[in-house]
Formats: sequence, C-alpha cells, structure tokens
Amino acid sequence: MNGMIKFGYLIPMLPLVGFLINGLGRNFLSKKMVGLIGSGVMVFSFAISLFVFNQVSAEGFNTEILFLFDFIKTAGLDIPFALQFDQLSTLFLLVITGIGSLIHIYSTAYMHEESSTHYARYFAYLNLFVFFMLILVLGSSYVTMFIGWEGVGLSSYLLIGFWFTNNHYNNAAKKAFVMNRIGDLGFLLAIFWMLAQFGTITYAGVFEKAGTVPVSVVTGITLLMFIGAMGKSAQIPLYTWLPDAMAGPTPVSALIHAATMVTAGIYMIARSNVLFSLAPVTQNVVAMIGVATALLAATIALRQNDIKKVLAYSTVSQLGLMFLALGVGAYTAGVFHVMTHAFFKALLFLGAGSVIHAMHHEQDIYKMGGLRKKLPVTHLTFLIGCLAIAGIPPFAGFFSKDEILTAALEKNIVFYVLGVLTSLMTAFYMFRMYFLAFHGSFRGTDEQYHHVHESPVAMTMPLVILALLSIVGGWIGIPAVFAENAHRLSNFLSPVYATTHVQNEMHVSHTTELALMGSVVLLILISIFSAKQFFAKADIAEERSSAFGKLLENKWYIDELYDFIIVQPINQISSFFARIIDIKIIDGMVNGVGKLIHFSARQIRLIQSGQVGSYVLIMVVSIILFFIFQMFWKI
Amino acid sequence: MPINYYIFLSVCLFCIGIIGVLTRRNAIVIFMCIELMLNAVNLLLVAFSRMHHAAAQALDSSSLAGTEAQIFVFFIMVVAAAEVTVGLAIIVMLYRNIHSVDINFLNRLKH
Amino acid sequence: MPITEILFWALSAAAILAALLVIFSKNPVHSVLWLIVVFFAISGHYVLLNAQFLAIVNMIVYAGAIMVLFLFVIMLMNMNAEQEPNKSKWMKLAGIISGGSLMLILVASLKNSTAIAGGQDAGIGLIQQLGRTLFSDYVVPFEISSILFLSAMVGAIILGKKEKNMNETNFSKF
Amino acid sequence: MFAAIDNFPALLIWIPLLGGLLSFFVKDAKQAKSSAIVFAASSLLVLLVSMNYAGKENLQVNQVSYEWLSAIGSNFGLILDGLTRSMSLLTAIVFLLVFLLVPSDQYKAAHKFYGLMLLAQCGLVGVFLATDALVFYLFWELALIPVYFLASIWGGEKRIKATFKFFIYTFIGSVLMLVAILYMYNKTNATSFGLSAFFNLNNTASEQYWLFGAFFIAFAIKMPLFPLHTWQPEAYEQSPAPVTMVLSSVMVKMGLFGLLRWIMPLFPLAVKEFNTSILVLIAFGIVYASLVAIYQDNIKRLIAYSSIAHIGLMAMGILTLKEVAVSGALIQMFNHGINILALWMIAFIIERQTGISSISKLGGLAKKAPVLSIFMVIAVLANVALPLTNSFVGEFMIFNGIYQSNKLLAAFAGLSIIFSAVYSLNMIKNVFYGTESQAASVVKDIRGVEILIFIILTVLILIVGIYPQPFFQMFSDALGLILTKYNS
Amino acid sequence: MNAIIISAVWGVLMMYAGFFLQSKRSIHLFAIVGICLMIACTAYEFLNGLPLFAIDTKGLLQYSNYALVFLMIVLISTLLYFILSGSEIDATGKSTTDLYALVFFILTGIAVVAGFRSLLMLFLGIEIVSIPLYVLAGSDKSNLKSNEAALKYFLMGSFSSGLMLMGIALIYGDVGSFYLDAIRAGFGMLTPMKGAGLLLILASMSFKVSAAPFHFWTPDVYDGSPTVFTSFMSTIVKSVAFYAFLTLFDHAFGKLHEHWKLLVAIIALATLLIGNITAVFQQSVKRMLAYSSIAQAGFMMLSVFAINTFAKQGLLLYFAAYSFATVGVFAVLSKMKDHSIDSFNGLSKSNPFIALSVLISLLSLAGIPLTAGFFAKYYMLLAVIREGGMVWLVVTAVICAAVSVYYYFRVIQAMYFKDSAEADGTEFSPYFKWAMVLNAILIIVLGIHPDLILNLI
Repeated sequence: MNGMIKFGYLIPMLPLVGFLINGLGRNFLSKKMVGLIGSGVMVFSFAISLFVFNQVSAEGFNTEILFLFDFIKTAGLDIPFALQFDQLSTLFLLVITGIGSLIHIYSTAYMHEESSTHYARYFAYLNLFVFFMLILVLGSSYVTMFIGWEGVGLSSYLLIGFWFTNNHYNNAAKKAFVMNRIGDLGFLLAIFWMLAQFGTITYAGVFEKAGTVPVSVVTGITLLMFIGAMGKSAQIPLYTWLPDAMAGPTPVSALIHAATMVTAGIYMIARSNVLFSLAPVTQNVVAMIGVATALLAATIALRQNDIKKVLAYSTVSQLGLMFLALGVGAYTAGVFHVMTHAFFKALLFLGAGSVIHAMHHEQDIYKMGGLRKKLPVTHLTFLIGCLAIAGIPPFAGFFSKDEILTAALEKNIVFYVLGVLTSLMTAFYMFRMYFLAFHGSFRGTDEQYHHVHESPVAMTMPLVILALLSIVGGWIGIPAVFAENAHRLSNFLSPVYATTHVQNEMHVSHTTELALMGSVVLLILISIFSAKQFFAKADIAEERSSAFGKLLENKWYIDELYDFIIVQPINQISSFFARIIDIKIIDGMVNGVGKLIHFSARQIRLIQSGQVGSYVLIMVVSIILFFIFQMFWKI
Repeated sequence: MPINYYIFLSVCLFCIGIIGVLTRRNAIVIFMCIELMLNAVNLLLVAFSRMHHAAAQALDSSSLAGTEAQIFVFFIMVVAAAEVTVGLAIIVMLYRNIHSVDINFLNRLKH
Repeated sequence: MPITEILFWALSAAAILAALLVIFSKNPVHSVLWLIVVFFAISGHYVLLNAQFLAIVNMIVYAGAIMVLFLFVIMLMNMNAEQEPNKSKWMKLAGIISGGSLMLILVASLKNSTAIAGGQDAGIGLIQQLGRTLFSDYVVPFEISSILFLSAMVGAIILGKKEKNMNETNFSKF
Repeated sequence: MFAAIDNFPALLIWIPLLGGLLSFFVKDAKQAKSSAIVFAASSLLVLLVSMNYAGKENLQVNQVSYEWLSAIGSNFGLILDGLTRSMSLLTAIVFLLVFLLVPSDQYKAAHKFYGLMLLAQCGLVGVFLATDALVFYLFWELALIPVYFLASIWGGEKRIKATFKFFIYTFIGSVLMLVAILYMYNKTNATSFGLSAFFNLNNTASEQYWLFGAFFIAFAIKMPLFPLHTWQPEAYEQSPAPVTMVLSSVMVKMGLFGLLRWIMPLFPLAVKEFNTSILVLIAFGIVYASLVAIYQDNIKRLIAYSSIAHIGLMAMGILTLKEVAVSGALIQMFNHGINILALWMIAFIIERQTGISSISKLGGLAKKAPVLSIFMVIAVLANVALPLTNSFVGEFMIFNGIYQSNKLLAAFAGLSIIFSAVYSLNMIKNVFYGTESQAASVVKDIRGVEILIFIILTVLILIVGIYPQPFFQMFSDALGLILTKYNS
Repeated sequence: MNAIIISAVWGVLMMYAGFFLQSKRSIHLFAIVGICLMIACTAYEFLNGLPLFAIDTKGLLQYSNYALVFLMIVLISTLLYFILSGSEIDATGKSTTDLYALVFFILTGIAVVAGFRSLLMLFLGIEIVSIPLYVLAGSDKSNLKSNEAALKYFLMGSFSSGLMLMGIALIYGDVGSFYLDAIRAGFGMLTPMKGAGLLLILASMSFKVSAAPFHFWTPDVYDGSPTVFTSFMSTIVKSVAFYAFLTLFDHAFGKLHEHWKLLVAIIALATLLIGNITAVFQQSVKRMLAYSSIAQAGFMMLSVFAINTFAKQGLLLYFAAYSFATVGVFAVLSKMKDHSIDSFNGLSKSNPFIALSVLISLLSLAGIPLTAGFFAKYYMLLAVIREGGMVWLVVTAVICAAVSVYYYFRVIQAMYFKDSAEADGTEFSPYFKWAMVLNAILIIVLGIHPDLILNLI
C-alpha cells in the first residue's frame, strides 16, 4: 500500500463528515457555511480521487485493497470492510466526485430559496448520498457493495421526498424505495447464493472460484444480480420509479437519477464481468431487457411534456442501451457510455434546472418557448447536451453510443436495429424538447416572462464545465476505425477484464462500420430536422392526441397496469388477512375456545338441577357404569 | 344355608332401598329407605360374621372370629340412631319453614 | 327341608315383600309400618344366624325407638297419602330401572362367591360374649361414639330450638 | 477484583427485586421514578462490570448455584454467558431508558407502577439467567404477573380483556412446558432440574417429539409465532406504553431465548424432525404478518405485526440449525429489542402529545418535530434492516442461513423485506410527512432527556450495525452449547 | 390421640362455656385456646413420638408421623379459620357456644380419621365429622337455602354412608377383618366380592371428597350453608375426606393399585373438567368457590391415582395450600354484603392489604409460582408422571389449571381493575387485616420453601 491510496478511505469519509456537520449543525450553520462545507468536502474528495486515479493509471498497477475492519467475522462468515482501488472503481470515483462536486456547487445557488435548516438538510442528504455511492463503487466485496447499494437507495428516498409536505413527492419517494427493495432482494439472494457456493463474498475470492462451479449456478446468481440491477438502474419491469423520482430537486435528479446512482447496476455487472461472461443466458436476458427498456422508454419520452420527465425517460432509455452493451459483452462500451452519459445527462438536467429555476418552477415545455435569448448560457450548454445525447460527432455521446451499436451488431442484427431506432427517437424527442423550450415564442404568463433571467455563476459554471466535458469526454474512446489504439479507456480498463475473454477489437470490417456509422448519423440528423419542422414554430398548439399518442402520453398505462396486477391485489390480500383471517378466523378460533368453555359450562350446569332425586340417580347410574367398566376391563 | 342366599337377600333389600330413594319425593320416606339400606348391610354383616366364625371354628374351636362384625353392626345402629336424631330435626325444621317435606321443592340451589 | 330353611325362606319373602310395600305405599304411615315388618323379619334372620343380642337390639332400637320417632314426626306433620304428589313417571321408571340394574349387576358380580355359612353353634352372638369384646377391644370406639351422640344431641337442640326472629315472612329470603 | 465476583448473576436478580419492593413504600412519584432509575442503572452497571471482568479474566461463563429446595433436587442455578449477557444487557438498557423516558406524572400511583416494572425486570432477568428448569419456569411465570397487573391497571379502554387473553394464552403454553419439565425431571430419577442433567438424558425420538411440542408451544405463544399471535396486537394496543416497550423489546425474546437455551440443546432429534415444517409455517407467518401490517391504521398494531414478522425471522434463523443463522439470531435478538424500543418510544411520544395513535389521523409532524422525525426515520430504517444499522447484520446472517437450508424459503421470506419497507415507509409518510394535520398542531419537538435517550438508541443502532464484532466474540461460547448436538 | 381427647373435652367445655363466658369475644378466645392446646399437644406427640395420654386402642388407631403432620396442618388451618372467621360464627346464631362445640366434635372425628387403622374407625370418624356438619349446614335456620342445603347434604350423605357400609360389608365378607393391614394381606387376588366392595367404597369416598360424578351435592350445599361453615366444609373437612381416601386406598387396597387406578384416573379427569368448566360460568363468588373446590378435588384425586411418595407428600402440601388460601378468601367473602363478583370491585383501593392477601390466596389457588399452590399442584403432577403412562391426564390437569386462572382472575380483576360504583360499607378490623396478611405470608413462605412441610414427613 503506497501513495495516495493509503488515504483512500478519506474519499468516502469526507462526504460523511460533511453529512454529519451539516446534519447536526443544520440549526446553527449559515447557508454560506453549509454550502461551503457541502461542496468543500466534495471538492477535496475529488482532489484525492484525482491523485488516486493518477496512481492507478500508472503502468503495471495492480488492484489494491484497503482493509478497514472486519464487518462480520463469525460462524464461517468472513466479510471484511475493505475498499478496492482498481481501474473500474477509480473511473467511477472520478465521475462521482467530479460531477458530484459540480452539482454541489450548482446546488448552492439552486437551493438558495430554502430556509437554512432545509438547506443544510439538503446538503447533508446529498453528502450522504455521495458517501454511499462511493462505498458502493469502492467496496471490495458484494456485501460492501450492497451496503452502498441500499444506502444510495435511502439517500435517493430522502432526496426525492425532500419537500416532505407534498404527498405526491412522498409517494414517489416511497415508490422508489420499495421498487429498489424488490431489486435489492434479488441482489441479496445472489449474495447468499455466492456465499453458499463460494464461501466468500469478496470480488477476488468469487472471481477466482467462478470457473469451478456449474454454469447453471452462475446463471442463477447473475440473473438474481441482474434483478438487483433492474431495480437500481430502472429497467423493465422495475423502471417506473425513476420518472416519478423527478419529484426531487433538479440537481438531485442530475446527480442521482442520471449520472451516478442509476448507473450502479451497470457498475455491478461490469464489476462482475467474470460471472456474466460465464453465463450467456443471463447476458442474453440482460441485452434483451436492456434494448426493450431503451425502446419503451424512448417511445414514452416522445410524448412527455414535463421537461424533467422527458429527461427521465431518456435516462431510462440510455440505461437500456448501456445494458444492451453489457449484455452483448461490451463492458467497456457500457462503462464508456455511463461516463459520457453522466456528462451530458447531468448537463441536461442542470440545464433543465436552470430553466426551471428561471421559470419559477414551471416544468411544462409547452409553457416555455423562446428562452434562448433570455438564457444564453443555459441555451448553449443545453444544445451541446442535446447534440451529445443525440450522438452527433464529435460530441461525447456519439463515440460511446456508436461503440454500443457496433457491439450489438456483432451479436445480433435485431439488437442493432432496435438500438438505432432508439437513437433516432432519442434525437427526436430531445430536440422536440429543445425546440419547444428555447425556440418559438414564449407561451407562459407575462409575469413569468418578466422574471426569466439567466442563472447565477454558481449554476452556469458547472453547466459550462459539463458542456466542455460533453464535447471532449468521448475522445478517450475513439474507435479503431478512426485511429488505431486510440481507445484509451479500453486500454485503461483492460486489467479489469483480465480474466474475461472480452473481444475489444471488432470483427466488423472498418468500411462497413464507417458506412453504418455514417448512415446512422444521417438518420439522426433527419430526425433532428423533422423535430425542428414540428416544434420550432413560433406558435404551437398542444399536439393533438391520437389513440397511440394517448397511449404514449400515459406511458403505455404501465403504472396503472402495475397498480392493477400488483398493488391492488396486495392491498386486498392484506386487508383480507387483517380483517378476515386474523380477526375472524384465527382470533375467532382463540376466542372460540373461550366461548366453547362458556357454552359447555352452561350445558353442564343444566345437570345441576337442584333435585336430590336426579343427583342420586346419576350417582347410581355412575356406580352401575363403574361395575360394567370393571367387568369389561377386568380391572 | 349358602352364604349366597344371604348376600342376594341383602342386596335385594339394599337395592329396594335405593329404588325407594330414587322414586319417592317425601323426605321422610326417603330417609326410611336409607334406613332400609343400612339394615340390609347389617343383615349381610351378621351373615358374614356367622360364616367367618364357622370357618374359624373349624380350625380353632375357641376362636372368636366374627365378633367384630356384630360389634360393627352394633355401631351402625348407634350411628343410625344419631343420624335419625339429626335427620328428623332437619326435616322438622324444614317443615316448619315451608310446610312440606317434598324434596322436589328443594331447588332453590342450582346453577 | 329343615325348619331353619323353611324359616329362612319365609322370613326372606316377608322381608322383601314388606320392603317393596315400604317403597310403594302411598301413605307414609303405612310405609313406617311395613318397615317395622322388615325389621322384624331381619331380626328373625339374626336369630337364625345365632346373633341373638343383635336381634333384640334391632327390635328395640329400630322397630321400637327409631320407627316410633318416625311415626311421631309423620303424625306431627299430619301427613296422609294425598299430600305426596307423584314423582314424574320417567323419574320413577328411571329410578326403578337403575335400582334394578344395580341389583342385577351386584348379584351378577357376587354370584361366584361360594362360601357356606356353617351350622356349628357359637357363642359370639350372645350378650355376654359381645359385651366382653365391646368393653375390652372396642372400648375406644365405644367411647368415641359417645361423642357422636353428644354432637347429634347438640345438633338436634340447635336445630330444634325455636328462635325468636323466625316467622312466616322468611319466604322473602328466596 | 471483587471477592463477590461470582455473585454477579444473583445481583442482577436481587437489585431489581429489592428496588421493586422498596418502590411500593415510596409515596412520592418523583422519588419513585428516581429510585427506579437508580436501581435500573445499577443493574446495568453490575452487568457492565461483569462484562469488563469477563473480558479481562477471559472467563466468559459465570455460573453459580445456590442451594434451594434441595429436597426436590432444584438449585437456584444461574449462568452468565454470552447469550444471557446480551439479553440481560438488553433488559437493563430497556428498563433504564423506559424509566428515563416516562414522566413521573404519566401514571397515577406511580410508586406502584415503578415497583411492578422493577419486579417485571427481576422476572425477565431470572428467565434469562436460570440454568435450572424449575427456576426457569418460576421466573417465566413471575415475569408475567407484574406485566399483567401493569397492563390491566394502567392500560387502555379494553385493557382487562386484552391483557387477560394475553395472560391465559401464555399461561396455557407455559403449563404445558411445566409438564415437559416434570417429565424430564422424573427421568433424572427425580434428582435434578439442572440444564446439564437434562442435557445428558437420552430421550427417545418419540419422547423428544412431544417434549419438544410442549416447550415449543410455550415459546411460540410467547414470541409469538403465527398462528398463535393474536393476543399480541391487542395486548400491545391496550397496554400502557412502557409496558408495551418491555413486552416487545424484552419479553417476546423470552420465547426465542427459550428456543436457544432449552429446546435446541435438549431435543435435537425432534428439532431435526420438525424444523422443516415449522420453517415453512413461520415463513408463511412472516409474510402474513407483514401483509397484515400493511393494512393496519393504528401505529401500535402496525408495530406489533411488524414485530411478529421480525421475531418469526429470528425463530427461522434458529431453526435452520446453521451456525451463521443462529449467531445472526443471537445478535438480532438484541438489535430488535433496541429498534422496537425506539419505535415504541416514538409512538408513545406521539400519543402522549396528541392522544392519537391512528395513522390516518396524523400527518405532517415532521414540521413541528423535526428531531423526532429524524429519530423516527432512523428507527424505521433499522427496523427495515438497512445496511449499517444493527438489524442488517442480524437479518443478513439469518437470511444467509435460511438460504443455505432452503433457497425458495429464503426467497419467500424475503418478500417480507419488501413489505416491511412498504408499511414502514407508509407510516413515516402518513405520520410525519405530508400536510400538517390537526393533530400535529399541538405537537412539540422532543428535548432534553428524550433526545439523550434517542441518541443512546441511535448510537447502539449504528455501532452494532457497523462493528458487531464484539457481540460475536461474546456469543462464541454460547453457540457451542446450542449447536453441539447438531454438528455430528 | 391427644387431639381426640382434647377436642372432645373442649367440645364439652364449649357447650357449657355459654354459662360462664358472657362476651362473644371471650368465647372466641376460648375456642382459640383450645385449638392452640391441640396444636401444642400434637406437636409434642410428633416431636416425642409419644402422646401425653397413651391409650391402648388395640390397633384401631395409630398415629404415624404422616398422620400427625396432617393433623397439624388441619389444626393450623382451623386456627386460621377461627381467627379469620370466628366473628362470623358468632353472627350465625344465638347458640354460638353450641356451634363451637360442634366444630370441636368435628375435630374429634378428624383426629379419629387421622389415625384409623380399621374400617370401623373410619366409619365412625366420618360419621362424627358428617353429622355435626349436617347441623352446621342448616344452622342458619331462618334461611331457606340453609335448610335446603342441610336436608340435601343429610339425605345424600346418609345415602353415601349406606353405600360405604355395603362396601365395607362385602370386603369383610371376603377378608374377614376390618383391619387395614389384614385387608391388605388378604388382597392378593381380586375376587368379585372385593371388587364390588372396592367400587362401592370408591363411590362413597368420591362422594365425600366431591369428585365427579358424585359431586352434585357440593355446589348446592356449599352455596346454601352459612358462608362461614362453607369455608370450614370446603377446606378442613375436604382435607380429611381426602386423607381418608388416600390412606384407605394406600393401606388397604394398595396391592390392587393396577386394578383401580384407571377408574380413579377417569374420576379425576371428570372432576377436573366439570369443576373447572362449570366454575367459569358462575357469577357468585361463593358458588364459584364451590366449583373451584370440586376442581381442586380433581387435582387431589391425582394423588389418590398415583399413591406414591410424591403423591402422599404432595397431598399434605396441597391441604395446607388449599386450606389457607380458601379460608382467606372465604373470610373476606363472608364479610361482603352479597356474594357476587361485583362486591369485590375496587377492594384494592379501599382495603389494599385485604386485597393483596386475597390476591395471594387466589394466585395460590390458581397455582401461580411462588405461592404454596404452585408446589401443591406441582407435586400432584409429578406424582402422576412418576406413575408413568398417563400423560393425557397430566395435560388435561394443567389445561384445567389454566382454565381455573380464568375464574380466579375475575375476582382479581374486580379487586384491582374495576372501581366500585358506590362506597362499600364493609369494615375490616385491624385484627382481621393482620390475620389476613399473616395468612398471605404463610402462603408465600410455603411457596418459596415447601420443604418446611415436606421435610417433616
């Protein structure tokens, strides 16, 4: 153990300290102090992460494990609490602390309207989230990961329900937590299975023994893990919480529900690439679920009017693409897209936040319009974000998405086609939003119009930084078709896949690849232009709703479906159990014993007639019975 | 005379006494039936006394076996006399209160 | 058939017949009288069994004293046959049936006893012999029975003594 | 150190007994409260000293035996080992905190109240410490009597009926246990009631079956396990809050404790025979209780059903016979006591201030009582076994054990993890969040001692959740006895 | 032996005491002195092994240590009974001294039964106990219920005496002796005559101890009799009946244990069930206690069933536990205005010490640990288990014990958890309070150290 890694524990520790100071001192600290502490710890953490990254990226670096203490060591269990520093975790570390710092800084301005107590609470939660997220990625075992895993769920719950007086928000928070828990159960079972199968739960231990167990076992374990990933990363069927989670403050959506937490599932699978590569069945499932989610979410996003909802569905859709990448074995591509997505999606969300901030919490894009003059910085950065997500070269999204699509093509043409379709829709709905919000004429109230103003520096600065990253972020993974060996990310991450046989080089010929790439970009441009045609008008009415449109607007009625097939039955069963089974039947039986005794008491009492004659008669009859008894039993 | 005859005779008397107790309502008559039962027992005891005495005499001519049964009968009579005293006193007391000795009226106590 | 046997059968028949009449007579006075007949018959049996002392005591104590007491009480209450209402038929039937079956069962279970009452003479039934035993071996129970009598006496006094506050209104205590 | 070092176990019984009896003679409510606190605190102190001593001398097991009823072979045998230490620690902490929390003017005739509470503590500690079956049985019953009186005198409207049902129900169970104890005593040739003597009996399988049944029913009623649980919601609802706290933090552990201390070592054949079917039954019970909890509108009933589910889980852990699950259950017994105590305390504070325990009538308390709501969130999170809270450690190990013995069962019981999140968050949402209800307007935030109590609880929750290792060291010797007969 | 003489003499003295003792208090005190004297003499006999007055009873009476301990327990119960309920005896009628005399005569009978070695003495003893009891049951002459109770008791009691005599006669016919040892010696084989005799004696003894199905007189008689004498009947007299039952079946019929134990088990079972279940229904505490006494008899029947060391030891403990507790409850009950459960409402507020004593008594009756009643029941159960094979009987017994909690606790609930609607005018003298507390302490002491009694035997 040497260099900065010795102090690696400080990376998660600093946000925790921030959480404690802000949480405990929320009644005493001024907003300025709170903001300073909240962002300060993040920046420090980021700085340490940079040093660590520096050390990790050095040539010939081997995975280092920072042992902290024994978490559970008894009865055959040996679960240490240790941090693992390797290429994958440090990459995530950078994304988390980096974007985290930006969003903290952004938040200092965005949340300024809150009272100082709530302001401090907000930062405390945010710091707590970062702490757990760091534990998640740094943990050296699945249990440590699970601690972070549930922890981020908790922080997400707290932040979604930040404005706790609003019951809709609370419901959204609850929904997020419960849905995550469903996934967590899967993850937990996977952990148990691994413990039972391998006897250890550290990554190193598990991966070492992974090859020795039957494929069916690995398939089972990975499938259960994927259920966990579904919950956290909002995949079919557990995706419905994410759009609702937009109830939280916008920076939260940017950090948690776009850039970091929701990518935990991708991290998990990328981390477990050894296991997943051993289970082709699971991989197929992952790919199919991924592409289906991507498509479904994209369709829904086409007809959403809430600026954050559009972004949310777009996130779900992009996450689907990442899973597609993981499913087809292109782990690097998945991680790459996580990174670029973090940049541009955070950018988009923060931009949306800026818009919302300017519009006084108006989120309906049909009530906006023509904002590009009023909000120049926001507009520009937002446009960059849109271009990035749409996959226009040379923006970041282009490279990562292209890599995914190429990998999908190699696996199965259907995946590829669906992936491309998703990309087209992405471009369309992103620009629909962009045009509706920033072009045309203002459709809000006059009062709103007068108040619209550019956000303060603390908000625009992160936007600018993220916009830059959205432009250059993709250049670390330039495909071989443009320049040999320019995929620095792939080279960097290769130790992580050392034991897995991942084919990073493409089998598709470069010419085909170039042709396909070109045509996809062309199609995307067409779809952007059609969006412009539809939505960049000066004056636009609400889209008329066809039946299909209505279906999309209502998100395929999936929420209602869940309500009908899951929530309602559970409530009914619960009420049936509580009212009928518990009170009437079980308790009724218990009370019935008492009643039976009372009843028999009343019956037996009748023999006590008060008549001497009958008493004597019963005595005599009993004696006769005694005699008979004696004769028959020969006593 | 076989002892069985005596046994059957006293069992007959005993059971007639029981039937009387069961079928009559007059407390005095019931009491009389109980006395009849006691007398049946007395008869049986005397018969047994005779039987044991004879059996013992066959072995030892000076044996006094069987005396105890007759003494027992004597004590039963004593007890019976005492019982009659108290029993009749109770019946008279009851009669003074309700002017009847019908046991079917005795049903204030149940539950 | 020796005379004792004839006497046995005659006395047995008398006893049983009289006993049945005791329980089936409507009039309590008749019952008392029939009971006296039973006692006499039983005394006869005692004589047959060489228990002369008990025979005499039986006649004096039972037929003489106790039965007179009964008769006295019945007279005091001025009872006659009409006063006793019939017990319910079922009750009667049940009483007879169960009493009868008890008898059957007792007889059935005792019929294997084959011991014979011997014919030899013995002096144990005589007053001299009984008296000696009573006052030597059985003096303790004899003394204790005095307590019995004492308590019966006290009891009879307690119950018989008229209390001042007793009057006809005590039905209210029901 | 002390010459009277061996008397630690006895002290733990005598202190509350003495305190309880003394308390009846203190007329002033405030004095009664402070004397109760002193006695409860000194119990805790004795326990801590003994733990310190045990750690220093490496003498984990502290066993003593006093002569009593030598004619019938019963000795007043007490033991302090890892298992009993943790349970006594829980008892001492719970009673101390309850005394601190409840204001002296809360209940009329306070001196009696505190007296009975201390007597209940004496009974509970006795149950945990006893190594002699007869003594165990005596304390088992004695713990019940003060609780019965406490609940019936100071409880809610339907208290008499509810507590009576509770009493009779548990009494029936315990008399069956008595029969089994006597049977085994008879098998020792009527010479000993000692646990070790019972342990050495070679009962045949069929004997063990019914002996196990008798013991298990007694314990199952106490825990309670589905379907013998219906006394619990009523009793919890109707008992005064401090009693409910004691009942659900400590008293229900008596059943689990009995399972560990008596059933597991004594009836290995029966346990092996029946554990699968019982596991299935409990698993159903867990899900069932969680579902019923979702429906509840009364905070107290909700917590009660949640407790049924959690206790069931611990019982499952024990009956899997897996070492990991058993030690998980051991630590979870302590943890659950702490967590549910926190929940009850919050329910108590809310009800004391608003007079309402119906969830639907509350709402928006967080605004008025932010500190309370923070602790509520912590308590609820501990209750749903979020990582880094104490329950996670226990339930993780228990589930791990269940999974090892049956995958499907673990998955099925795991549903309760989801449902527990549903009802717990519902409760938070409807009580603390949302728009301010009428009831919330009178609420004041907690302060002073109350905050101190919750800080203690939170610290316990977090410390055990993050670094449970000391507990596992404490349990290492207790596990041996529990599982010896299963390892071969 | 001493007890017979002293009680008889004291009975006679009591009869005349009315002439020279004027105040009821001094009569009461005089009776207590008599009991104390009896206890002292019995203790002397127990300690020295010799009575003060040695009389040759020709083997009719014999006092073993067991008998003496039994006698002491009964006498101490009677002492407690006198202390607690003496004033009620005074209140029953004008002839207080006569009633006391009868109680002393009953004690004579009890002393006779305690030492009986011959069926003759058993018969005499039981009759000496019964005949004064008929009178005591009817001693509230103006009360029709009391009259009725007396007549019922008398008729059925005589009837059962008849049954017993028939049984004795049949046994004599077979064995040729009334001595228990001789009967035991002659009981090697079961002849029909012995069987019939045994069954008849079993039936009549079951009647005396009020075991089902011969228990029907019990509720009616206990309910109708003056409460103070119900207390005496249901405790002390019942103990004696059980003692006689156990001794007879142990000494005389012990060899044939295998032949009759199933029947006794059935009787015990029926008694437990009927007693406990019917008691649940009762609204009057007095009648409830009557049924409870049947229920307790069911438990005591278990000792007759088992007749081993545990059974015999435990039965004495049971007598003590049961008598002390019942005497205590009855003493309070007899001071209440009526006998309904509601009359106990709020007793803990108005009279905390009385309520506490009653509470302890009731807990003891229910068999809650650390009261004497627990160990009493414990021994009964242990005896049955020791006997082996009849686990169902034990299980029924304990479940019945749980049912008994139901009706005993109703009184506790009334005392502690309910408030009296109107202020109950019942006054308790300090003397009575202290006596009650003493009684409760006795129960607790026996509950913690039952060996105080057990070590004596």
